[in-house]
Amino acid sequence: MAGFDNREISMSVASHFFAPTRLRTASLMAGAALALVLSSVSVDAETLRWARVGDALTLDPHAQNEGPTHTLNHHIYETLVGRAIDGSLVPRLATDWYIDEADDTVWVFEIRQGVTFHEGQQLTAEDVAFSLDRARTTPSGMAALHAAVQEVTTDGDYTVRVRMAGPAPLYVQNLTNTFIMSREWAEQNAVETSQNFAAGEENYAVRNTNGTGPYRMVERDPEVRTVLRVFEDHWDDAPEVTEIIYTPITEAATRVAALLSGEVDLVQDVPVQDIARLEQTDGVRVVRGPENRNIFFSYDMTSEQLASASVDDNPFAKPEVREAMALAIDRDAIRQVVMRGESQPSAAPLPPFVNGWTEEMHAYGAPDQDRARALMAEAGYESGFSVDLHCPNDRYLNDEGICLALVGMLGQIGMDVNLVSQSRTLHFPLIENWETDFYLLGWGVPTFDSQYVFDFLVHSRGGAYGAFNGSRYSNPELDAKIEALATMTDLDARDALIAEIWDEVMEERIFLNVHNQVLAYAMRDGINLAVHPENQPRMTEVSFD
Amino acid sequence: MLAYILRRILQSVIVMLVVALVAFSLFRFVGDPVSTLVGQEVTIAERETLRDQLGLNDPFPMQFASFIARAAQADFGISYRLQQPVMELILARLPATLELALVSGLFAFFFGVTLGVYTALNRRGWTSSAIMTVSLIGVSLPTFLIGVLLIWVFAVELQWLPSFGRGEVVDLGWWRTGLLTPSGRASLVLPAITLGLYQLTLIMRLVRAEMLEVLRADYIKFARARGLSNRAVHFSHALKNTMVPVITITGLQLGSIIAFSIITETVFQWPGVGALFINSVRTVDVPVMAAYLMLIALIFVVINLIVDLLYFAIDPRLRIDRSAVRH
Amino acid sequence: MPRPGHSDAPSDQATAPQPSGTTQARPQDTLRRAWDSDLAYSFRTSPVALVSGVVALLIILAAVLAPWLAPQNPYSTRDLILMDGFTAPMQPSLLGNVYLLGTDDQGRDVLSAILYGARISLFVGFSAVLFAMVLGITLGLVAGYRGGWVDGLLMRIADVQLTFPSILLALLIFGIARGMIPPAYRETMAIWVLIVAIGLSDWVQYARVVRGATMVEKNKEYVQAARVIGVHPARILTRHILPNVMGPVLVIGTIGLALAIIAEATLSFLGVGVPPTTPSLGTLIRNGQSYLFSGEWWILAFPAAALLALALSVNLLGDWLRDALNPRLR
Amino acid sequence: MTEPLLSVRDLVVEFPTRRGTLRALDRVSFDIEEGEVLGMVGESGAGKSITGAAIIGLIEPPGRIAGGEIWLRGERIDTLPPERMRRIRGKRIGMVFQDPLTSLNPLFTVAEQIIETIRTHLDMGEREARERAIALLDQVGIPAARRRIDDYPHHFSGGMRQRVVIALALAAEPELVIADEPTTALDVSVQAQIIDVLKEMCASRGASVLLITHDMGVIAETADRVAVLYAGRMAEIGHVQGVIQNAEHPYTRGLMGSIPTLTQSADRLVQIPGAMPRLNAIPDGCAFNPRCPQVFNRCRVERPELLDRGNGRRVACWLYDEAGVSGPGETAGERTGSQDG
Repeated sequence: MAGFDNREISMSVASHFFAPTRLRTASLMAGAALALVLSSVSVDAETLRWARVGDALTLDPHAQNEGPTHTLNHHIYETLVGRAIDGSLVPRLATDWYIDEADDTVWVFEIRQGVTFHEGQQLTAEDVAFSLDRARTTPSGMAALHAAVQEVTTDGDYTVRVRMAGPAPLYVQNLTNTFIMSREWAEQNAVETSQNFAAGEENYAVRNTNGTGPYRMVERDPEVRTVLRVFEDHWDDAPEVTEIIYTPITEAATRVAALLSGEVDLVQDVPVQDIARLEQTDGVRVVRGPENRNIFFSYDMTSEQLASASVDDNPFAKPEVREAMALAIDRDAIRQVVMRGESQPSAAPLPPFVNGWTEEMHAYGAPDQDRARALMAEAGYESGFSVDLHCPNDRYLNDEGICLALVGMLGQIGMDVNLVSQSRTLHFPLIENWETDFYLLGWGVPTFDSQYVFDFLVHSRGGAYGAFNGSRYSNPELDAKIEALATMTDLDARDALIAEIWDEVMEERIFLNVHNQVLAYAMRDGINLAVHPENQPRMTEVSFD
Repeated sequence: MLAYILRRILQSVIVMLVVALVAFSLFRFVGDPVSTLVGQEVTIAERETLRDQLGLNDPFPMQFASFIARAAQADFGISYRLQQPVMELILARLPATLELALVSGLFAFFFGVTLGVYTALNRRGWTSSAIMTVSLIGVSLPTFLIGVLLIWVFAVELQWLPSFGRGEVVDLGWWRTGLLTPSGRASLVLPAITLGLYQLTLIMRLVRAEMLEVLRADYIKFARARGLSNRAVHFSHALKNTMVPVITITGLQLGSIIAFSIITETVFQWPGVGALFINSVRTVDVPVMAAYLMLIALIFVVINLIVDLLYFAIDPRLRIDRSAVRH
Repeated sequence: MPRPGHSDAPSDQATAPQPSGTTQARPQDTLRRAWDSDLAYSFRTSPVALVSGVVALLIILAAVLAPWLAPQNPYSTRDLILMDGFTAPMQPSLLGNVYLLGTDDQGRDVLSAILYGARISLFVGFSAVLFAMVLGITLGLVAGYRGGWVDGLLMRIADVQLTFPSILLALLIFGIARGMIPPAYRETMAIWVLIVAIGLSDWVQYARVVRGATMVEKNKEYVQAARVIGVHPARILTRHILPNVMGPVLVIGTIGLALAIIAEATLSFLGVGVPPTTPSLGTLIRNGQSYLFSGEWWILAFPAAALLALALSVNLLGDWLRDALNPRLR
Repeated sequence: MTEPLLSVRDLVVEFPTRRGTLRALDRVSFDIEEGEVLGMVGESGAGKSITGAAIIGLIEPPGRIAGGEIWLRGERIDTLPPERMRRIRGKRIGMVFQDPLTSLNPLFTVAEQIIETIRTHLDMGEREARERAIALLDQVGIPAARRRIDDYPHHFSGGMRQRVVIALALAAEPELVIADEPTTALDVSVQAQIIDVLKEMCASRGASVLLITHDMGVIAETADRVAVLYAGRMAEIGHVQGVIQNAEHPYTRGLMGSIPTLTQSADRLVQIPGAMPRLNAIPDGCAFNPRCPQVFNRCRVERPELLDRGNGRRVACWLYDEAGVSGPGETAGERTGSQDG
């Protein structure tokens, strides 16, 4: 959901400092690796029929900051930098990027030469500057990611300079979903700004595209069928897949049926319960991989009272209760039964590949109901209490199932939990508006750094901080430390501080983490595609045996 | 007759207005559009201006009036979700739904009438009893389950028919049809059956009941007494009289077929207005919901009129028996 | 469905002698008379009616007695053992427990879930039918008896009503209810919303039938007479007219019950049904169908079978009733 | 004596019901001569209409002819295969039903219905049939037949419709017309006209008529002979004048109450107490005995057969059994005697 992802990223701008050199080497290495992969592709015509649960909301590259939308647009448009499977940054339209030695508030991007748009225009710094400006001006959905940008200027045909409000070493991390369009084309079709609802009319870019990406859009019937064909003049090596037929299929059963009956080649959102069966089906293979997303519960541990509780104090405020819940949850059971083994149980609310993750925080003990009941008694709830649990039923893998499971487990220790599961469109506002006592949330870390988690979930709410801190947790010292992270230059010290903060967070039990979500793609035999940590697979990376 | 039609048209307008009111009130009841429109970082002030722009701050009657005015011009604004003109979205998907509804309607009508007549004529035969009993299964299982089972058997296990979508489509002007391509026709089979089964049972029982009634009528006895052949009696006299109410009700069914396609379209990922609607319900895309309701109402009203005219056509007595509209 | 052998007895033909009601049973043995009555006779002699009657009765009994019959209370989350999830029928689970019909994804005993589910489905079904009946009959009587503009108005409303097929109406009511009911109460309200939604979309049939019959009856001498001697209309309606329309109403009701049960299932498929923590048959099926391809057939098969058995038997009963009473209605 | 056009012998019609079988007709015998009009009277449920239905072979199942024979011009017709019988219907035996409003299919024009009938039975082309149809309507007294023939039934008044029905019944020149209560559903003012039309049409074609009615008045004016049915049994049969002047069966006498003629004095307007028994509760002996003013023991035990009273009059009543109080043997004799009467 759009608004949501907005918020995920919007904070990473005013962020801490990486040495540019380190960035560059990293990117170059990854670039080399990528080149290696691509060089090994054959070039016979191949059509790939690709099905997933939903469609891109729009093809306007800047209107919506939403996963499925970006996933499709990544095939038509291109960004300055891309993110590799391992999460590292790789060159795309920018061959190189660095912070100006002279002025650490300025980012410099070297633009790739000889890149042409689908309609033939040559890519120049002008187009990049225009696109960045378009992306950062409302009503663009990407604006938040560029909030710190003050001015975008060009320096010759192939250099772009972006002036920030202050040092913003992580800014480049925000560019992995900001697409570059042709200024000329945009002006011709009066789409200098992205979609504007209030204007009450559709803009040309919603259904028409002109990118530099590896595929051209040849047919688009929203929510029905989108056909992409390979763009011959693309700057990079030609992908094996020469035609993509993208069809959203909402019903899980139908989606799986389509693959089983050979009507589609690739299903991106595989219902976990069907993975086993699909693996056994000959002609079908399933690939898995951890997603950059953790699923956890959190609760109002601060208010005097709970809106939905049967008791007139706040049980979640009591450490014993939070510990009891931690002892009651059986992560392995959830993994085994609800997730069919398709998850990485963890006590830590962040994925392993995010900076700050440690084995210790990951580890979780076996459930101990007797101890849990004892703790409930200590806290003064021998007879238990009842409370509402809010849960989305259409956002994460088996989200409702996970909640039901927890309801059962908490039931065992005397908590009578009333489950309210509803569409994400209704669920997330509850957290934003502090209207829920107890809720399920999934969190991705697009910057691959712990600070992003702290900013949104731990820092007390206010200003740019704590938008999704539904626990109402507020700890000035911790807030100070979190804010400190942004300006620290000594990485070791920074990592130490991160660890320190994590210790506190885990100690306080702000989160009742369930697991790190695992993605599975199912495809026809002979197709090779790895799971993308942000669930944004690129068909350019598909290879056929 | 003219007067009658005028009266009906007037009634239709009233019906449309009522539906319009319901559709419009959706905007008020179902969540706050603004919050679904914009992201978190949009300030209160910005939200307010957006409200004004969307006219959400005007008094209710004013909003309703402008809603009607725009609706009259088939302008329902932009879909919150797909950011396209709602009417365009609906028109683009209408052919799919209409083709589905029509085909399953014909399927239901043809088999319904045939089986109905058969079971009426030899109502003591065990085959009739079997047909009558089996037909009830069609109404004793939820549509979506029947759909999923059909997919399982014919698409997954047997791999005879496609499990989703419309197959290859051909554009005739703005009308996108799947009837002209083999794959399009193949794709139509399962959804059409799923959607038609319920109506089939309904029509069949209706025809049977009507037929039995008619066969008891004096003019049938008299026809026999005149020595007319059974064929003449059954298929000329009895059937024609049977069809009068049947056509009325079947016609009205077409309206609910279109509505029920919501389920079928969801199960078969059929790109029609039904699927569009349910997706809109899930994501609170109010403009689409409102437009859809108006559309259904319009279709129903039109069908209603046509049926009445049809009634004029077949029933020389011009006796419009509204109570024949048992639904 | 097979028609009771005698149902075409001369009673249908004006010319033929009337066999019915010929038993001059003495008042005291009303039971015997009931047994002798045409209805009871045709029931006794119609195998289909008998079988479906028994089946329906069994299911209803099982549902009512669920708390005593069910091995487990599927609503009490304390009793759920997640680790027992996806246990096949009659197979020992990971924890060694054996379930007659297996367990679902929550480790819920399918048999218990069905029993309790049928309970909810039937509750929704009956309540919805009752709601529709009361509404429909009342409006029908009023429309038919008063006539004039009242009648006109009510029948127009009925027309508008028909504009909204049940499913759509239900979705609408849900949409609106969701907007108006605070989140905390949504789950608890859901079932009532469901009942109102289904009931509202069904009242027209009753109204139409009752109205028609009322119009006929009200001109009969005895009603006129009652009027003349100043009997209160309400009394006339209930005492004199209502009994005459009970037959048709009963038939609509029976078939309406089946429809309501199916509607409930459909709505929960569309995601506007009862909450997952208190599953109805519909919710169970919706949940089960996602395991159609994953091999846990029992999660779908048994609830579906139960629903089919219930709806089918009720439908067959309705059919039989329709033929036995041979009312003029579709 | 010449062979009768129609001869019904010991006709028995039964309706099996769950409470045993009902005898709607019980050993009814009568003849209809060439060109003769036989009236048939009796209360509703006495079996008049069923007699008509039986003759034309249209008894609704599960009712069935359980015994006896029906002869049309020496051909036995009650056992004919359905298809053969169908060709006799309309062609040789025409029928006029009680209610003209419901006897005509509302969705077909009069022309369509007549022409269809004509062409079913006579080898004629469309146009020829149409001309004939117009002629028929003309004869039955439909004004401007040529114009109105293409109207739908609902365009005609009740009386006019019955005329159309008559035209239909006679469309194929049948030898026998069964008129089942042809006037009861009609407005009194037109009843006489319809009867006249029926009479003329049949007379002019020499067709015989079985006129079924409960209205003795109509019988008196129309019929040559009259048969009185009671509870599915023949009570009395004879020439109309005879029967009216001096009815012999007590039930017939009672019936006479329904003909208003000057010759009668008040005391003859007998009212019969009680009602005809239900068919499943017919008393032993004479079906009429519970209501009979002159009942005596024998009536309660023995069923009276038709006794020949001379000049075509036959009565089923023990009052006229010369043997008086007789034993079973004699009655058996009576029975056999009475049959070949």
